[in-house]
Amino acid sequence: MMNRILSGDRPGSRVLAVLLLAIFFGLALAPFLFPGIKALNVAAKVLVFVVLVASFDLLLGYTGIVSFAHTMFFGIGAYGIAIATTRLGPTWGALAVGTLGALLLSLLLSLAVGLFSLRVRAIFFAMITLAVAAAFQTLASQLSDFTGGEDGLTFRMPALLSPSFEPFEDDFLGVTVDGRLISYYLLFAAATLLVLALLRIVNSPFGRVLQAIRENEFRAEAIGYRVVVYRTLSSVISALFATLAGCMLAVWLRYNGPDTSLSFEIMMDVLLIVVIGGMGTIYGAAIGAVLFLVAQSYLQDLLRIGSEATSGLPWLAALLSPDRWLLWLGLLFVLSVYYFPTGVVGRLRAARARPPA
Amino acid sequence: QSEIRIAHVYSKTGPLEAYGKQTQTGLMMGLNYATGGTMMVNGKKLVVLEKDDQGKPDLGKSLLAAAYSDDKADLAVGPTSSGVALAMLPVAEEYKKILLVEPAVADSITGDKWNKYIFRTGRNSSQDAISNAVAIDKPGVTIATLAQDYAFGRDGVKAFKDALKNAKLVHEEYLPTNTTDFTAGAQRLVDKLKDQPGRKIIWIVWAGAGNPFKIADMDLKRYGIEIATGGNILPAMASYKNFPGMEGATYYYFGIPKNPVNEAMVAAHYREFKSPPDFFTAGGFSAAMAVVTALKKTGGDTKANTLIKAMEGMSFETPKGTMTFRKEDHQAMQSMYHFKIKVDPAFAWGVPELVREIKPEEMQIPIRNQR
Amino acid sequence: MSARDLDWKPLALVPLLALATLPLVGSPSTWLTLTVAGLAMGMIIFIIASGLTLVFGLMDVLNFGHGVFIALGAFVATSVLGSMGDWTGSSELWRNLVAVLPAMLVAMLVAGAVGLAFERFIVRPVYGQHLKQILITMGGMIIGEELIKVIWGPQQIPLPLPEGMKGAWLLGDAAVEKYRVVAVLVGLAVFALLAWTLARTKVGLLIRAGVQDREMVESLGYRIRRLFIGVFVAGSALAGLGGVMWGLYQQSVVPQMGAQVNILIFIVIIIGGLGSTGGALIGALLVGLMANYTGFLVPKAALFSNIALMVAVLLWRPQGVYPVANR
Amino acid sequence: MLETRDLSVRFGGHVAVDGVSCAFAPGTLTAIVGPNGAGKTTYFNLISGQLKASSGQVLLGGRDLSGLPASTRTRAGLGRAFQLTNLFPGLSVLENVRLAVQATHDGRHRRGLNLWSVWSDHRQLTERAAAIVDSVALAARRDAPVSSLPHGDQRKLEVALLMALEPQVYMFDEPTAGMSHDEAPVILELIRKLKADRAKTILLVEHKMDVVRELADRIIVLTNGQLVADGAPAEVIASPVVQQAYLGVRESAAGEPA
Amino acid sequence: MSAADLLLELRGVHTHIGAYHILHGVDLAVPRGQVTLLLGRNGAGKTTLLRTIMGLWRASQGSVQWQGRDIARLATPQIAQLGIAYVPENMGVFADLTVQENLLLAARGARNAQQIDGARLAWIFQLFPAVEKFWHHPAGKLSGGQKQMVAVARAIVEPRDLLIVDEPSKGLAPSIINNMIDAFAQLKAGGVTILLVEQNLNFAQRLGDGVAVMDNGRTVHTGSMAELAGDAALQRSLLGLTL
Ligand SMILES: Nc1ncnc2c1ncn2[C@@H]1O[C@H](COP(=O)(O)OP(=O)(O)OP(=O)(O)O)[C@@H](O)[C@H]1O
Ligand SMILES: Nc1ncnc2c1ncn2[C@@H]1O[C@H](COP(=O)(O)OP(=O)(O)OP(=O)(O)O)[C@@H](O)[C@H]1O
Ligand SMILES: [Mg+2]
Ligand SMILES: [Mg+2]
Repeated sequence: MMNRILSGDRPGSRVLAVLLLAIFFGLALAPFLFPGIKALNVAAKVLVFVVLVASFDLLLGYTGIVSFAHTMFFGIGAYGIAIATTRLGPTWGALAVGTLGALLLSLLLSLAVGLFSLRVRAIFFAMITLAVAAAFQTLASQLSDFTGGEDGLTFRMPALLSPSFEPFEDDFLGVTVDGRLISYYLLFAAATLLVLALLRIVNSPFGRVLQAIRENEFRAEAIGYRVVVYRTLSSVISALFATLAGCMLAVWLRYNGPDTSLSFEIMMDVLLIVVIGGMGTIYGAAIGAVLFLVAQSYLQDLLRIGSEATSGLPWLAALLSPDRWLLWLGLLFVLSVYYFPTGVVGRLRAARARPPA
Repeated sequence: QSEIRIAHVYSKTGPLEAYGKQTQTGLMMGLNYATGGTMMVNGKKLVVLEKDDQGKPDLGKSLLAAAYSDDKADLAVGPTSSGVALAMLPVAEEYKKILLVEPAVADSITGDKWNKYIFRTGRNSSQDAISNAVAIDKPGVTIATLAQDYAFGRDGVKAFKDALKNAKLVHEEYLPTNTTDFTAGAQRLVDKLKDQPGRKIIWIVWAGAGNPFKIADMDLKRYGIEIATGGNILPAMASYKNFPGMEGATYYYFGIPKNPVNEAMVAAHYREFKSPPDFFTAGGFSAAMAVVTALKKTGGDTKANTLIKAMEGMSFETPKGTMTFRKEDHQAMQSMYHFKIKVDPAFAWGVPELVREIKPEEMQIPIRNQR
Repeated sequence: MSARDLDWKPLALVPLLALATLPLVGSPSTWLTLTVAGLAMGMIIFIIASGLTLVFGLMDVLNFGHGVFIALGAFVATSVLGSMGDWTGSSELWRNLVAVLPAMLVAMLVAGAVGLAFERFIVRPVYGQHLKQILITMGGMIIGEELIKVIWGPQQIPLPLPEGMKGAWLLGDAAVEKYRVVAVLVGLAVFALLAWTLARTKVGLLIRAGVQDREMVESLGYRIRRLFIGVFVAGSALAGLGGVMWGLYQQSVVPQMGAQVNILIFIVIIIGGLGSTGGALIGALLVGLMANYTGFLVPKAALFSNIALMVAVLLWRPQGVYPVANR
Repeated sequence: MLETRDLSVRFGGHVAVDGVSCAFAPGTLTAIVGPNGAGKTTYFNLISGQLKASSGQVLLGGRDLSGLPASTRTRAGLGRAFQLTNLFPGLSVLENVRLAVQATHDGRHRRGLNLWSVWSDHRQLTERAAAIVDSVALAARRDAPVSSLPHGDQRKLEVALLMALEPQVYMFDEPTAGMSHDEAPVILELIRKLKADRAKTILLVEHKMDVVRELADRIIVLTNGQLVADGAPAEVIASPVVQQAYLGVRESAAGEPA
Repeated sequence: MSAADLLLELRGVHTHIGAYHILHGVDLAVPRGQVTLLLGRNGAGKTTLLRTIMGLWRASQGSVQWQGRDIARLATPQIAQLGIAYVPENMGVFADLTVQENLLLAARGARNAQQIDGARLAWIFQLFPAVEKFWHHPAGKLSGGQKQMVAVARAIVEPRDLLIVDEPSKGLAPSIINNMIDAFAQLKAGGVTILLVEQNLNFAQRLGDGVAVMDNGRTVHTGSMAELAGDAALQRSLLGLTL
């Protein structure tokens, strides 16, 4: 049964299985385990990023396409919801229109990008997507009548999902049941389903062909797989999942702007999460997202403690200042490449697979 | 409850780090000054919680929510960027707590995105633009504008244009925000201006990367074209040294306002940092003055409705003289300063000398919110 | 590529673009101003991109941290020039040069030295692995930027142009900024030096071979590691020089300035073709011209002119105009 | 029946395959020989679609395959192994073969376009792949990643992939190069078995004349891209073109450097 | 044979690749001025051994002696500079570079193509006509056999003391194999020592002086070529065939 849900892709390491279970239940019970708005926001962001990163993993880890335009689709999803609810009001219909419209746009764009990827070599493609993503971000801030420009859009959700909706008088297990909680569980359900779907896709015959293409595109073509078709399909699917992640983000934040969903910074975060978690594993997305987002969200708090503790040493204190949190994030980038070349998942699986010396 | 908790959400890091830090400095100095060094109002201690929005709207939004809810902040001050501010406005409404906006400038904060929990001590774009218009608006003057091609630039130019009464505006040039080479834009401006009679001015409103003042290197003088612009932080005014005599209107320069509050702030700042306070320091200071004045008025009561009642129409002293929260949209009405640049080797920047204080009454700042 | 079979088509691109826009612009003096400014801008872009032709084009290191050396060079220049107020304040050009030359040298030295450490700790573990290069050099970039903030502070620092380089010379009705002329001279010097070194020595060949099969180059008896370090350091030093030029052009520096030019210089290298100094020069000139022409004719489109240019060139030559390295 | 009509390709000024017309009947093994650089591999590339022909046609069973991409030609029944090993280095031996098996069978997995079923459910694919791995004597290495295989084993896997495709036309490009003397016979035995199946067309590029002599039903000779001889093995080997240009029956040896 | 006559000597060499133990104590002696053949079935460890000599894998135990000096810890470039030329199994041809540039890199003394020893080049052109024919072409475009010729040409473009070649004959037409045998014979006559891995026993037999047979990461037999060639039983037991 479990095996079927996971599409036969077992974690392949006991530690990993325990970790995944902990993450799953931690997220499922987050509102009860970790009280407070901040914690809930972090948990929700993890849910969104798990989907986003897993969708990117399909592209990068399984198909071997390096694209910097992934946040473009994420942004399209978020803008889809944002624009639709701004224009049509906070209704379920608007959510549906926004999601479908965004999916359609992503489909077309990813088709174009995917086809282009075959025309130029890999690094060039990566650099082109980088430029395209930057241009798209600028475009989004230029079309301010539509997108709210640099300032972005703030919008409302249908009553059921807005924070002011409180159906019950009493708290449930010490937590107020309100629209925010309902939104959280909507996100949770969506994330679970989407990740399982991705897991299924990468473990299908299709997924195996993608891996073959990653390994040796030329030979994949020679044994009868039309590489164009597979690559394009993979681009499209991953773009669609990213779009859905964008929709999730918008539902949760009730705000969207170019920096929120389109920035290069998010792209780098996604890349880093894939690598920390372990490329080509899907599970890595979950592990990486939790590790990274928790670190990112609480790094400044941690540094504050550190810099207070070292206030006697001005130089160290300056480096540990919470204002310099990015320095430590940068270090995280470097160290993760050093120490997790195959990601957490790869590490754990290798530990398991290594023959006793 | 013996504490009053004030959350200051600002860009402690990120592209606006330098600005945000000035605000924080000003805010703390202001609170100190307003409470006579006690940090107490009506027996309650003022506690400032710093929150770093990193210039990201989504982050600012969740930080504000966390501040109001997890940290039980009574009111909030900030943020640095307009985008963050706009994302934060609904949070104040949701939690029914005051958000005192400083220094984000977008008109829509006190315009169509406004709600009754929003106050602003910072100047808005219209105030900036209109004061500049008032400063250079003379009969016989021909003006062309140079602005960034996005909402901020276009709004600024529009407000500026609407405020012009006498001068003739012949061209609006908008360039991409990331422009580095201004030759093409300058050439277009020159083509439009050079054959005009009388005084010719290019009015620049620009924020961020790129240095539009480079257009002066194309030897605009030979066509008799001048450059005008508003004030800025001190490092940015270094390039003003190239434009002795340049006119414009600014929000604040430490040498301009003559009042006890400003003198106290400048003195305190020199004492602490060996340097004069800057643009945003004054803003933070003003915000602190507004907060303390309001709290004193309510006797330390932090209930939002009480505070709103106290603050609407409230006047308070700031380094820029007296400000008044306009009842309609809670925007602080304040003086602006018409300046002329003088080059003084003692300063690393072009020194703006006061030509004239533009009083709030002289500027018709439109009310843009629907109440 | 030897003189024997010099491929002239890309060379013709620059004058062609210039001539094609003449009727569109209309006024010859305006056109001249735009063209000269564009070419000079191209030269500045070439200088900041020149280091990347070595690091990315030849060594195949996708160095997203390249920009940090640009910023570093510029910040070092603020410190050096800041302490030489007398020389920069003078309106005699030679006195200005006496100030600017050491600033350039120190900037190159510092950037080169930091490049040495960067190679050792950031790049060395990831030769040949693009994805990891992207990540780790991004990390390096962030760290570098933050360290710049720790040392110089987060705020913008003015870097005023020396007096003698301010203003413009007039060519009829057209104005040519003096600084841009200086930039052209520096750019030509950098170009000549790079082109000569790569053409006259085995360095370029060895690097290209080393990228393809490092073990084989070592088996032939070359210490490829040292060579890679040397070239990386040279690339970083050139970036430092580029930073000085860019900072002086902008007349102010911010810690983010490196990140701001990152995409631009990658575009230049791609247009030029990997590993080609001449290609990078052509790419940079095209970018500079294109920005000015579109900026004048259709300012809205100026934003996308670089990308359009890159896509157009790649459709014509999918490897860039003068690919040397075949990757 | 595989046929090429006037097949040519030029690279710049160099004509690598020059108007080769030739038909290959099922049930025969044709050896293609010729000096290095004669155009043998290029000829294969043109037939299997790795290269686009400058002119000429490739027909399989009367169907014109010219201009179709390699994958389509493979699905139409053209299979080939590569001279320079060309595998999926990060995947295991079994997975390599399975991918090839999957590429041919229609069944439930629809040649990899099935996004929703679970790969490991297609048991018969695995079984078939395992059998092929066994047949090239790689069973012991089944789960090893290909990148860790010694060169000779990679050559065997190269052949295994071709076997897995079960095409109508088998093209072997020096299948035993780099294989040791107790391993090569395994591969040659496989080829011999294929020959017994009268429906298959087999093309073999090989420099080892003993192998050619033993296996071939027919030899064609390419030099400088042109078909210069075609006929029964004994006859062709004895011909002066082959003796001189190819086998290098020489007058004098090259001199030593100063 | 006295130690002084040995150019290269390996004693008890163990090599690990990652977690795998590949060589289990190999002994090998390469006498000066002779052709030593390394035989063995696929996966025996021949390539691993050559790479260990070149320092491309590190011996975890044992010694590699070059004229009595231990070189097991030297870096690859230093080992090469002792006077060793290496032709790897995958040929190691730089696909992007022209044939000329490939050879130029091997000519350590030359800064440009004109400075490569002309007479030697003429000799190479005669042995391997394709090298001359495709002099200005990217080596990656060559046919399999032509690449093999470039790889060997590169190893002999300048004189070296020791030539290590991993399966040079694979993919070569018989006439070129003859040329290569001639070339090696001439080099040997000129005093060059050669260590050769070869599957083509015809080739091996015509060149070899000494023979070492490997299996499972060990040397299982050493002796002279003549001895092996004359003993069919030994051949069968070691190599699974008769010559
Ligand atoms: N893509 C290409 N571009 C330019 N020339 C090529 C290309 N491919 C092959 N050639 C040339 O075509 C000729 C034929 O090469 P091919 O690989 O077909 O030879 P071959 O007969 O298989 O030789 P070998 O026995 O050495 O494998 C060679 O001279 C080669 O240099
Ligand atoms: N990179 C590697 N990782 C793991 N194992 C390896 C690696 N390279 C080689 N091996 C193993 O080392 C053993 C010896 O390989 P080697 O390549 O030395 O054999 P060989 O004698 O040269 O064979 P061949 O004649 O096929 O070239 C083999 O079992 C092989 O699987
Ligand atoms: Mg061939
Ligand atoms: Mg081997």
